[in-house]
Amino acid sequence: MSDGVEPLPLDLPEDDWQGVATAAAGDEALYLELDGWEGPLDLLLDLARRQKVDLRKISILELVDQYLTYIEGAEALRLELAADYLVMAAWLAYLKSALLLPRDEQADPSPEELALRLQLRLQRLAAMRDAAARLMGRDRLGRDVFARGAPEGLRVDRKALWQCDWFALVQAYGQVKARTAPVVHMVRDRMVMTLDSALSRVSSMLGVSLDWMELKDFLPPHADPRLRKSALASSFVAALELARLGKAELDQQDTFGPLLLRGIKA
Amino acid sequence: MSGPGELTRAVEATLFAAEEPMSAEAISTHLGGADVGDALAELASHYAERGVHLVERGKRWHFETAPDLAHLLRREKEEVRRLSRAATEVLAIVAYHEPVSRAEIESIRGVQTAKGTLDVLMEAGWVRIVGRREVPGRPVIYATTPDFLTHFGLASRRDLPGIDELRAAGLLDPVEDALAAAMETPVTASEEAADDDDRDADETSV
Amino acid sequence: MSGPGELTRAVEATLFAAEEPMSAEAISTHLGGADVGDALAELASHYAERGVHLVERGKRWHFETAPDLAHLLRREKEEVRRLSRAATEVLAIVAYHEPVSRAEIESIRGVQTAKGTLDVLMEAGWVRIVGRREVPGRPVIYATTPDFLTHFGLASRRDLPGIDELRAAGLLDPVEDALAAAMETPVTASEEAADDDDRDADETSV
Repeated sequence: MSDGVEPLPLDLPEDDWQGVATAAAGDEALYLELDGWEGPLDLLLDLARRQKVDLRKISILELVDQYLTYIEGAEALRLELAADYLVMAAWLAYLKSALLLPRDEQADPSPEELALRLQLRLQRLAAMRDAAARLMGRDRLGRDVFARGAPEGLRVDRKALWQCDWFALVQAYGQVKARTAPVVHMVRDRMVMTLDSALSRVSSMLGVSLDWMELKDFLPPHADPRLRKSALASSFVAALELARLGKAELDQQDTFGPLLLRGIKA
Repeated sequence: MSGPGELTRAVEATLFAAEEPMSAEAISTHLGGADVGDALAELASHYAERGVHLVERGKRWHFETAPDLAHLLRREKEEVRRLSRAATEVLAIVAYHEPVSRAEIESIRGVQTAKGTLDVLMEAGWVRIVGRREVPGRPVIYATTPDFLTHFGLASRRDLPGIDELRAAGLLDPVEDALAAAMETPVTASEEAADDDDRDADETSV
Repeated sequence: MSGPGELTRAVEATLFAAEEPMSAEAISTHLGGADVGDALAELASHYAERGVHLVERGKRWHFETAPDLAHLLRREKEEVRRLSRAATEVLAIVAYHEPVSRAEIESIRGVQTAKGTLDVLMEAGWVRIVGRREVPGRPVIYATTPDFLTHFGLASRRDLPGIDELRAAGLLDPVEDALAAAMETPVTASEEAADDDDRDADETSV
């Protein structure tokens, strides 16, 4: 039930809060009221401290009244900037009425719990604010204490200790000599099928049948493997040539599939 | 009083010359592996009464001018970055609560924290991201650095002013824990699940 | 020995934090006009036996590392590194053919040789420049050093195995045939007599 009235998260960047005062240069009196607080919790904490009692003993009711009075007093709130202050005011008004009205056993969380939660949060914020002040008040390096102004600096120069052994040395020399020694290349005589012989072979075989035949069927059977490679290449070129001349047609169903060849009757 | 030993002189010269604070290990490495613990203690004690002190901050050692001479040495130009109030508060929250997520910082401050605020602290080298909280959303978590300790003259985080008292008073515990303790109502499972990061999503501006 | 006085400590801190050497007058001005002469003398004497000295140079004072510890400022760290394959080849060529110019090395290797490779060998102390070849362009010529012989355990360059010994060991053959070749090729006496220096004279003149 409290969810409906609990304030939404702030979605304003903090810088805008400083803007409350700075942007309204001409009308400081109007905007002064919210200047300097980092959100409603911060304002509440400041009000709580004015009660001049231990934060654990503050009167939440009194605090709520102070806050509401404050917000009412800030006549010309810039609504878009002060929305969360107003949301807090609404929530505090709800809290106040819940605290004063006869106890509703069903309320969850109870108003006492909400009040305690607010108190705990104020204590925690106050603790951090004090801690920040004490931290900033310490002797800070570069402000109160100083490091050496002109340190010489420490440098580590890495020096390579080169390693190489006798075997690596002579082996390297051997490799150089081996690599650069004159080499005679012998090209062996290879059996080839010339394009001319492939052309005459393929065209004569095409005359025999009108069926599709695989290209490899045109190759000389029982040939030496090296000759077979040459024959395949020559026969392929021969087939292309015959197709170009309109004497044959070629067909291949899929990539790298068997190449089919068929003669065309003139 | 006899003069300082060779090792002590070497440690003294090394730390005087160093551009950054050095850990005992780094000094030892620089000096060829000698054990420098005694030398550091001797130097710290020797310099304690002088105009320059040898101090240890977050396990790293450096020389700096004595704090009581601050009034003589403050420079005309303010070299130290002036932090906004928001930044000092965020820095304190990170230091006292670390590691802490942005949502946790915001829940303590009751206001959203501008992106730039944490950036300023990280750029100053005082805060860094140390990992992610293993809860839904895996938010990054922040902690202070050794440079933070150096800058603020803290030997370690235990030196943070008043940290023991704050801890004893439970003021470093989340509101939910304190609430549960105060009301003597056990925190229910569902509340606990929402605890770490989204804990205050709906009450950020309370 | 009682501790340093206030003025001495102030002078000490001022000089420590100063970014440049300071004259006595400048220090005095900084410290409200005090007479700092005695303090400077006291500090100089105090630091005389320490790892850091207070010195006056051209009327200006500053702290500096004690001269006997200056080596701490620039430490040398030795790292064992294996010579690269290219550098080993160049070293071998220099050893077998010295004195030899860079162009000659390249011609023997059949590959261009980076300037840095010869630099590494000179840094290692194994190769040095021994003069210039009296040919157009007067290229510098390189030779090995006594350190080279020491490092490789050689009494003289004549201890390097000759071409035929290399061949006998299979070091001249393509890797895959090395075993067979080494087992089949007998080394003849006349080939073994091949001379160290002029062995490759025809290859050297580029």
